[in-house]
Amino acid sequence: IGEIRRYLRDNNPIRVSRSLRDIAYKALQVRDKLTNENDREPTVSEIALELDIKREEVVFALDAIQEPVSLFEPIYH
Amino acid sequence: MELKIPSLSKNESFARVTIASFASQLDPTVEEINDIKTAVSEAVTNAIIHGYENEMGELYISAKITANTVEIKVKDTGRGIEDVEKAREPLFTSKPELERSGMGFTIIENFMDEVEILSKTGSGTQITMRKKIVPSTTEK
Amino acid sequence: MELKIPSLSKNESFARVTIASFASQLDPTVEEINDIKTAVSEAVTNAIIHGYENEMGELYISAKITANTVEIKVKDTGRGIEDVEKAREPLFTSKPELERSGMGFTIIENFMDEVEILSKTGSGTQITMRKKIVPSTTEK
Ligand SMILES: Nc1ncnc2c1ncn2[C@@H]1O[C@H](COP(=O)(O)OP(=O)(O)O)[C@@H](O)[C@H]1O
Ligand SMILES: Nc1ncnc2c1ncn2[C@@H]1O[C@H](COP(=O)(O)OP(=O)(O)O)[C@@H](O)[C@H]1O
Ligand SMILES: [Mg+2]
Ligand SMILES: [Mg+2]
Repeated sequence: IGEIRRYLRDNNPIRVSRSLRDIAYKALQVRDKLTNENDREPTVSEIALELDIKREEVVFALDAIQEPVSLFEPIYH
Repeated sequence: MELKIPSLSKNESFARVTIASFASQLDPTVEEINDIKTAVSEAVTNAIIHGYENEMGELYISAKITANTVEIKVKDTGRGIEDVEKAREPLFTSKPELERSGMGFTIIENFMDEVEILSKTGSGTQITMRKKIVPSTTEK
Repeated sequence: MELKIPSLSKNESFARVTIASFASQLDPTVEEINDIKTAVSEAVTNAIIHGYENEMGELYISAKITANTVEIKVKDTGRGIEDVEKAREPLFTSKPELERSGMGFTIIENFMDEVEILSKTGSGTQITMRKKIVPSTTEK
């Protein structure tokens, strides 16, 4: 098993697209956690601090899981 | 900061996230970041489809921070807007055939605190938008 | 894309992440993107501390993609490099007092496929670096 895993890892390295999505899901979890703890929405820096990455990285990662910014429909109702 | 990119629709997401990332030094919430992204996205999309009508052109996007406010400019040197007053009206679109909602400017005005539109037919359009980021008060 | 930003050290991480995000349209691996980030970071830091010696100036960063290769330029209009050959040597630093390692250019050369340095004393420095991103074979 270890050998297969190593084979897969060596021959199928993690793509940035995948890793950004992973970071984004973690960021959303942290956001929920901090919202509950502090009773307010955390700032991007607070999320970055918790994940030990730069706040710019948080912004870029979250964009990777965002549906195309949708015009109109979801906003007004 | 100043950013110059070709008016390709694939550059729209790069532009919006770059500006949002720059604005993140004011320490906004994710929601405030999303407001900024949406506004930039609408302005950039307008420049691409109305300003340059999908022909190649350059987009000039700049952002600066003063105190708690981020100011963002999105500029094109495309066809310009004939009647800015009318363009700002909710539901007004000059391209109904593209199923445009005519709500772009209305959305920008809702998500940002101040919006200025400078435009000249044949020369281009510049949108200036400002948003104040309210610092989190309950900290410490 | 072209980006112009003030030579402040707080802009270093913004520049690094922005260029990485631009390069990510080639769908690089995490390792490849980290190489690019490190190279940009070294070049930008050099421009700030050697080019402008921490005085205010402008950084010009551009990036473009041709086939599978990303080309990145980092330019300053600062003091320039007297002897480029020497500057490229491992461990050479003109600022040992700042505990610089002298390894910036060596790192850039190791992490990127091609590196060109153009510099003129009194006018500034431009670093051009290229990296080929190996396309994914195992995924469709
Ligand atoms: N950058 C621009 N260049 C030229 N015309 C523009 C530009 N931005 C907006 N307009 C004009 O303003 C109108 C309203 O814009 P908007 O509210 O975003 O609605 P929509 O994009 O759905 O048409 C557009 O239909 C177009 O005629
Ligand atoms: N943008 C620049 N402007 C002026 N001089 C530079 C620039 N970049 C590098 N140099 C010169 O090249 C030398 C080597 O750079 P580098 O390998 O990054 O080492 P370090 O930054 O640790 O000194 C520097 O010490 C400096 O003298
Ligand atoms: Mg619109
Ligand atoms: Mg260096």
